[in-house]
Amino acid sequence: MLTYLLRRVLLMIPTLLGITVLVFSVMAMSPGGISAQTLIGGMDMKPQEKQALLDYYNKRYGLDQPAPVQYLRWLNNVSPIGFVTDAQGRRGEFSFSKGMDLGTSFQYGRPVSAILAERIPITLLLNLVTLPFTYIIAIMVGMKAATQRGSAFDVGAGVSMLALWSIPTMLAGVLLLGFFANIQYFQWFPTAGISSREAQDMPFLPHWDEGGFIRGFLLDRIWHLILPVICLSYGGFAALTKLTRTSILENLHADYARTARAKGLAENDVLWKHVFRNSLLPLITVSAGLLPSLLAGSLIVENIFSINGMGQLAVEAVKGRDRELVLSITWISGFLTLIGYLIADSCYTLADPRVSYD
Amino acid sequence: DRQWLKLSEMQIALSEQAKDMRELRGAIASGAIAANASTNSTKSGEVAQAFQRAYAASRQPDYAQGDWSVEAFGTNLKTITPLVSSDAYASNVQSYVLESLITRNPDTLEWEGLVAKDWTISEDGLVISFRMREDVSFSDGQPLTADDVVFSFDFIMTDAIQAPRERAYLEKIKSVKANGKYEVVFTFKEPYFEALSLAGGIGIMPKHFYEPYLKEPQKFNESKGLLLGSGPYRLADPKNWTPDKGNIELVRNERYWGDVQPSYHRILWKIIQNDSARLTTFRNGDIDSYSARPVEYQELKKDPQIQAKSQNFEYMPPVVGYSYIGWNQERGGKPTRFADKRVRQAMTYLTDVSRVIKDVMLDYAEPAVSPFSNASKQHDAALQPYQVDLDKAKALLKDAGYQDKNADGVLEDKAGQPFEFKLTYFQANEDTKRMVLLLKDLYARAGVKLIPTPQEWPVMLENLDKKDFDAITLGWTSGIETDLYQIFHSSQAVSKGDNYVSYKNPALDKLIDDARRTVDESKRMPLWQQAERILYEDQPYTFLMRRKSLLFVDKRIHNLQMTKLGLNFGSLPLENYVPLAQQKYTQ
Amino acid sequence: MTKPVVSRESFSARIWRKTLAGVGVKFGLIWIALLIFCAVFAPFLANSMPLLMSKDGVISAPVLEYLSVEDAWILTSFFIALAVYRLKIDGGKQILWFLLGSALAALLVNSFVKPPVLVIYDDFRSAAYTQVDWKIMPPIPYAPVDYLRDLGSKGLEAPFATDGHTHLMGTEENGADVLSRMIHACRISLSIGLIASGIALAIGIVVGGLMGYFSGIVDMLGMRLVEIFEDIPTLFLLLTFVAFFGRSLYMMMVIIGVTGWSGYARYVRQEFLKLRKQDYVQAAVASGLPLTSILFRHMLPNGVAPLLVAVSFGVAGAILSEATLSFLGLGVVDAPSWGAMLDQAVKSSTFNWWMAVFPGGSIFMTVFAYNLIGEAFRDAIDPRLSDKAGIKS
Amino acid sequence: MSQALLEVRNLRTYLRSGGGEVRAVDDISFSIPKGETFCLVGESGSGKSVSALSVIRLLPDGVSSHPSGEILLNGQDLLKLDDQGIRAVRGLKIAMIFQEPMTSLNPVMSIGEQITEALQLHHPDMDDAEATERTIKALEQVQIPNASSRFRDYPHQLSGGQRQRVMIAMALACEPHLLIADEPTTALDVTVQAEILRLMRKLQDDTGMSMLFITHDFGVVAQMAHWVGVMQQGKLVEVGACKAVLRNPQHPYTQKLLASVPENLAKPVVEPPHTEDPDPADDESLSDSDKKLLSVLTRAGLRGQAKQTVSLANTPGALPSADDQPLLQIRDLKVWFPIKKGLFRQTVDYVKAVDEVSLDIPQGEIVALVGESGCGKTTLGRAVLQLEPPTAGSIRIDGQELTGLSARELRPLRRKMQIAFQDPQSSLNPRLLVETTLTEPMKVHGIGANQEERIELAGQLLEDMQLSRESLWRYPHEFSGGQRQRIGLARALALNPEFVVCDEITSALDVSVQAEILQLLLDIRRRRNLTLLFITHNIGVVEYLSDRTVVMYKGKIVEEGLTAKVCGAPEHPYTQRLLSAVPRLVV
Ligand SMILES: Nc1ncnc2c1ncn2[C@@H]1O[C@H](COP(=O)(O)OP(=O)(O)OP(=O)(O)O)[C@@H](O)[C@H]1O
Ligand SMILES: Nc1ncnc2c1ncn2[C@@H]1O[C@H](COP(=O)(O)OP(=O)(O)OP(=O)(O)O)[C@@H](O)[C@H]1O
Ligand SMILES: [Mg+2]
Ligand SMILES: [Mg+2]
Ligand code: NI
Repeated sequence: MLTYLLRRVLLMIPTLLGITVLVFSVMAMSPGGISAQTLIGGMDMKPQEKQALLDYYNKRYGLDQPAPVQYLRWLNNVSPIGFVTDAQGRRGEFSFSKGMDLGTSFQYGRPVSAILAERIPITLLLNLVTLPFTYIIAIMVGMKAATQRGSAFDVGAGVSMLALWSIPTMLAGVLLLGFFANIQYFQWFPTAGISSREAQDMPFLPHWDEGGFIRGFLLDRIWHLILPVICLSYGGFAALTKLTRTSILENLHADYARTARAKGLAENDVLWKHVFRNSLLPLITVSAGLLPSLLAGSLIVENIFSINGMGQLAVEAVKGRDRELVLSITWISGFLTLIGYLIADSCYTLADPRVSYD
Repeated sequence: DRQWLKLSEMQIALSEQAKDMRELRGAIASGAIAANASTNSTKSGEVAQAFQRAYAASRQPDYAQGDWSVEAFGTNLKTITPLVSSDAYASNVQSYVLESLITRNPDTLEWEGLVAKDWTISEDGLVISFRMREDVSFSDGQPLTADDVVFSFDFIMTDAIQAPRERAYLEKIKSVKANGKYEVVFTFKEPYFEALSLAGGIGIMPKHFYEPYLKEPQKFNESKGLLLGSGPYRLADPKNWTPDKGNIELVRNERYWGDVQPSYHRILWKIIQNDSARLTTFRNGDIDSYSARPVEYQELKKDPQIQAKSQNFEYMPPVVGYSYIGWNQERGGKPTRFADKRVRQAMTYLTDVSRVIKDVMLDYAEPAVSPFSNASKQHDAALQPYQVDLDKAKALLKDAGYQDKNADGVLEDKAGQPFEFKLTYFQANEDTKRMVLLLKDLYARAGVKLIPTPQEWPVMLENLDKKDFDAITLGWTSGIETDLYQIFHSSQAVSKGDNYVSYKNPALDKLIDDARRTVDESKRMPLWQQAERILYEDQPYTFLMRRKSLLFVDKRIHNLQMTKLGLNFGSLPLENYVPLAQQKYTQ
Repeated sequence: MTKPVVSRESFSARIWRKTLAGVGVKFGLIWIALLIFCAVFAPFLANSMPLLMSKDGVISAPVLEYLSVEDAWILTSFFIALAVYRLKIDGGKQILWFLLGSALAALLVNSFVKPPVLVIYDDFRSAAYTQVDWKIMPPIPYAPVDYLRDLGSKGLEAPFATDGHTHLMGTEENGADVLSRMIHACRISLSIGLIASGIALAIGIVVGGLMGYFSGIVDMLGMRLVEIFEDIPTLFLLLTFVAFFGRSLYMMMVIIGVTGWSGYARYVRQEFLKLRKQDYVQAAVASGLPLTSILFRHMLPNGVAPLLVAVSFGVAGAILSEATLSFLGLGVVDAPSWGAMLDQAVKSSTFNWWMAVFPGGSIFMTVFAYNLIGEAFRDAIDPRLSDKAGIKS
Repeated sequence: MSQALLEVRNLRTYLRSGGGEVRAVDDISFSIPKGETFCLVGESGSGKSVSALSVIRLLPDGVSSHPSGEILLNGQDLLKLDDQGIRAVRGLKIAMIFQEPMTSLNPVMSIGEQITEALQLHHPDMDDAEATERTIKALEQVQIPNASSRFRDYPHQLSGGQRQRVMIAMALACEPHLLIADEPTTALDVTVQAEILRLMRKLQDDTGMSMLFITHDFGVVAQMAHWVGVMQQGKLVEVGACKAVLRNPQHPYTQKLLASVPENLAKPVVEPPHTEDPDPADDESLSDSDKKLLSVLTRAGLRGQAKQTVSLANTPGALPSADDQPLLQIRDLKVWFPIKKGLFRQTVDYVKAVDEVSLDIPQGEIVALVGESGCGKTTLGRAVLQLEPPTAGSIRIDGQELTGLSARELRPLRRKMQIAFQDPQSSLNPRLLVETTLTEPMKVHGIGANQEERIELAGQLLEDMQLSRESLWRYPHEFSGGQRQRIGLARALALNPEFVVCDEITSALDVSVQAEILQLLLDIRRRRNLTLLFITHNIGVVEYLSDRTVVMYKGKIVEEGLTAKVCGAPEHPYTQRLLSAVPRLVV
């Protein structure tokens, strides 16, 4: 198992490298590309000032050098092994433990790592809430549909899940916001953000106080997350429900289920004790594949619900041609996805005794 | 100086109008050098001139302290540390915390002392010395002295500090010296007509708080929320605000030195990126104001729910910018078709500004004649906007050698090249997009083909710097008095200069130079007017319009008044308040 | 003893029959057919100029005069497609003929159709076109980019709420007729899905096929490539590409295609890995058949069914991508597109229901239609039902 | 039979499938006395499984119906029980074992759990410790070595035979009165099968239970049954005591079935195959001999001893002389599959699927390759055809070395050798017409001048295979398994090869179909002088068909010689064991 994990991690390296090469070349080839010029966003400088700033950026990020050289420099800074560089960008000796430096965001003027440290947890929170939510709903519906195959529920669930898939996210988001967070209709949920400002001072759990009911940080967070999570998850129901349904159907008629029935087990026990666990296996494998699409989906959802996650950051970074940020975001989200796959595969090993990796 | 902040850049960043005031406070200059203005007689003896309006408000019968001001920002702030921050949102926040020596009176537009008691200007206009109030202290209780002013200047001028913009702006100041504890002397390198606002407008940063960062400039440059000042509000924790909080909250500065204490307990800004989410939030009563686009404004004005809860304002602040189409005259070292004055004039004749205002802006704008606003003293009232005239335009174009030779509906020049050009505009603005589409149809009538080219901000900036575009529509903000140098002086037609249309007119250059050197307003104004006439004739830009601010404000906010600077909503010292009965937030 | 049930139906015919058996899929196909009809005949369905008119005894067809190169090409291609379909040529050749024909049409059309460069739509409502003996107008007498300047349209008028001129679906922000734009936008929505998926499919099949057949090192490298494109969120790649390379429609199709192939490649690879072990492929190898025949004749057709399912969902996804790009401010400029219209609706802070319902509804319907087709298809090729056809899963 | 434990009377089971209704079981009656075994035999699809499932009521609810009949277990009609009631019968009174040991156990539950589950279900008061103990005892009873340590193993950690034992243990755990075994050994190797059958008999003796045993192998019937029922198309055509039925079948169908058993097949008397090319006159003799063959067959069915005499005709003299160069020459062939492990997937070991095999096959000979599952038979066959690259060794056909040739160099040689596969499902491309399947290789190898000619050839080939010419224009799924197998054979013969590998081509087929194919093969061999490498594990087939037999064990050839000799007097202990395990129809 350990060698397997190690091997998987090693295999990530070419992928991550590939991601950065791809993104870097896209940026380098784009109009304007990665040049210091785009960094000098301010219009309020004299030509000499701009030139000075340009020189400063060029020197700092080496933006006047040919693209491959720039890339290698960046790579050297990011990789934990490589040449130690000093503040002037001169190359020092080779080291195996120099630490990773994600660079400084052009737009923010702050270290990329610091920015990401703020944003990643938010997006992860969103996705990690969404994923189980999607799964629970999909499994429940899929299971009911499978056991009542051919019934009105089965057909209806199939069609409506598919219909949900077909609704553009932004339309759903705006409508949800417009109807469920609007005083004109139902003001059930907040319009923006992932927590109220008061929530920071609240105790974690909800409780009754002399002042009345105190929502508590947890409930407040949940309250804020409901609409975004619905928005992120409804698209995923279709595929998962379908998968659950087929998987359960397949297993309901599997030989071992028949064996279980022959033992005299009741149908319910067959379903829960035998079929269910086996049916979950294919669901585990696809879970990791959902992650990239969730990340992409959060781009829109974060915009609509004003959540400061990676999605927003990504849009900003791309629009602002913030090279360091774009590169880091892409490889880190790639990395997260790969890790997601790895975790999914490991879970699979745990769930299915037949699979063992060595 | 934010005078030359592009209008559309603000449009990305700004959508509520309170910023006008912030902008103004931070920046604008007028020629009116109110020499030896002093703490002149006040209605109630001890209240300084700058606090008069606020004082009057506090005398209102229903005046009450308390409640919060809750606003929304359209993008997440990257940092609110002064100097490091570059967007208008941050400067809005800072205006509640940092104060400067002088401020402009909204009624008279004259400068009056805030931290400064009074000031004197030397004969040659090169030396300005301010006498400061002695009772001013920062929100942490430390007194504010001349040293802090000197420090603020020195801090900005330190190379390691990331403040290139401010440094460029203060470049004309030779030195700032403290003369005793409560007097500070600014010396300029050359006479400059905006010297007073330059010197008096610096936000005063507490030395004891910011000085340590001179040793670790990087830490300052990368900071997110280092903000401490003497203003009426303060950050609860002046060092540790971070963007991931999702909102910005200022609390009342209990030690505030001013003659009138501010009304709100807290000032809160929420971050709401999505437009419709912002409107919904306003509807729900969770934010206090909403600034609308013309189309929206018209709709919302009829909306009973909105009407019931809010008051609406449409007004034209004097500093509102103008939008224009810039005709690029030189590209790749060669003159373009727009280098011909007749062509530019023809384009202006074709550009039916009044129609744009009517159709796109729904009449919430007025036509611009020149960079100078109609109300400004710089403006020559005799100049009227070009009236749309298709025949005249056609004649001018014919004169310039354009004819439809192959009968495909498009004019060709002498070389047979069709008259088509790309109009570059910033993609995120819906009104601009609508206008461009309208212009496209208008120009088509003269056989001119316009190709709409929306661009992203960085790409556009790059094209501007390289002067790589046919025509571009953007906006500039104006000041109470507007300097033409940056935009129209031929010396600025270099790479990365702001005269990116490469407009060169020696006569205009001379007028600009003269005007800038002339400290005396009565002599300076005729020079500006003369320059304006040249611009009017040459049409380096087709000047389009100035847009009105369209604002909805929650009804519980009281004492909203129109001043010469626009609406006093959120202006400082704070004049708005919420009567006790209507207060919503109790904390 | 065994009585063979002779159903003289090929595998693909059977799949088609089973696919078409559902109710949903019929709805889907009808909707798509409607879209195709609108896309092809858009200039005749919604336009500002008369289809036919007689002025002073001279009969003219302004629509034809103003027919753009694109319009003309789409029309001719459509009829070529019809003809080829009718001629009953054998499967593969049909496509070839069609491609040849439409390429030829493109050439001809480009050299012969010369519509006026500038169209002033207001003119069609001026005397030259109104004071005529008789005229036949298209059912919707507004062109998609006719912003009704002369009618003083300020945009955002609700359906039927207008004075004098009727707009069945109201007008959009700039004043153009929504229905007209909806009709013309069918083209974008259809083509973006098909072309983008086509590109993605082509890349996916080649990469996945090579990986699956050769496995080993090719597979290993290929999988890394697939992972790269898979791990970067597609929308993010899209955003980057569009932001950097501009936002023409064609660019968008190419980009959605270039970024969307990884899933197909995985499918094809998986299928090929499975098929490689099938006895009939082994038999083909043993018969000494050339590699191309093995890959494309023996393996691909058997592995393509699950791929087609993926494609139908991919087409739907591409349409949503376009809408999303519009939402992020990277859509097309003037050309009518549902995504851009929906974007107008969701961006505007007042809820103009007709701007959300019609384009949003069409996107929904189209995506739903493709999904229904895909779903029906998936059920039709369900391995449990088709075990007898030789592919065991 | 008043002692009857189970009595089935006039049972009908109809199944709905598609639109119609299948009369899967059509009015059958039989009874099983206590402690005895009733065997159901019959061809695939005759309704054996459905009968069994009807007894334990495991047919899917919505699909099945019982228009008539009763199933009496100890006098209680199972068909009248409600769900609750039948569940109490299942497992406790009637237990069932299924054909597929691989899939009949839940893969994610340990075997111990699965058995205890059954125990505790029917003995709710049994605690875990006792259940575990009983389970281990049950496992020991079925001779699972180290039962207590394997308790926690998962099904995949057991071999096929062990899994089937676990199934038996599970079925017997609650000591049922009736055990239904639905082809429990079909998926197993002969040697394993023999052990399982022995075990079952022993358990029956120990516990005194009754058995309903389903099989299609008369050999197994002979070993197991006290009573036999023969099913055909849902009807029991013959029921009786085992010996009586096997020795003296009454119903024609039973007779035909018995005659099709390879042991009972009459080998056609053939002249030495290598002498002359078949001349046209042969065609007539063929149809003649065919008729003869059929009549012999029917008669042989009754006698069953013909085989002995026929195989005597297979004297070595009829074979080509040994000094001729053999058609196929294999020397020291190794096919090793690397086992890759560790970080870099380095090869740590090999599966030696074929290990130093040397073999000569002269022209015109039929060589049978036998051995247990996984011993490397298929791999050897595939390696000969270069479908699997050999690790070492040499393969010559007609003296031409095959190893090391590139795909292109190999292509012309492929004509000489072909392969036919076991699985009739997957051996034909479902998307291609039979015509394409047959003519495409011809085209590649330049057989036939044009397509018409090739189609003509293909048609002839099909007729040779006793298929109609029209079959050319059909798709594979329109044929039955036996027909498909013949098409597969036709494809192999289409290139007119000299050498064909037949990889278990009959093991997926019913006995009667198998008999047809075998006779066909002999016939073709006679006419085309074909050389065959016939891979099988069915000794009966070997004896019937082959000239020479090669026995493989763990990748090596352990014994080789004339079939009569190898089968009659095996030398190697493995061969002896293999042969003794084959259930024979000795009556
Ligand atoms: N679930 C079902 N639905 C419809 N028809 C079925 C079903 N199961 C079996 N049949 C049909 O019932 C008939 C009898 O099938 P059964 O499985 O009993 O045959 P069998 O004798 O056991 O054959 P084999 O030796 O292949 O197992 C067949 O014609 C089969 O097609
Ligand atoms: N591609 C492969 N990679 C690794 N091992 C293989 C491969 N193919 C076969 N083997 C192994 O080689 C051994 C011989 O397999 P082979 O298929 O030749 O057996 P067989 O005698 O034909 O068995 P059966 O009677 O079940 O068909 C088996 O242990 C099998 O697991
Ligand atoms: Mg059966
Ligand atoms: Mg085998
Ligand atoms: Ni299957």
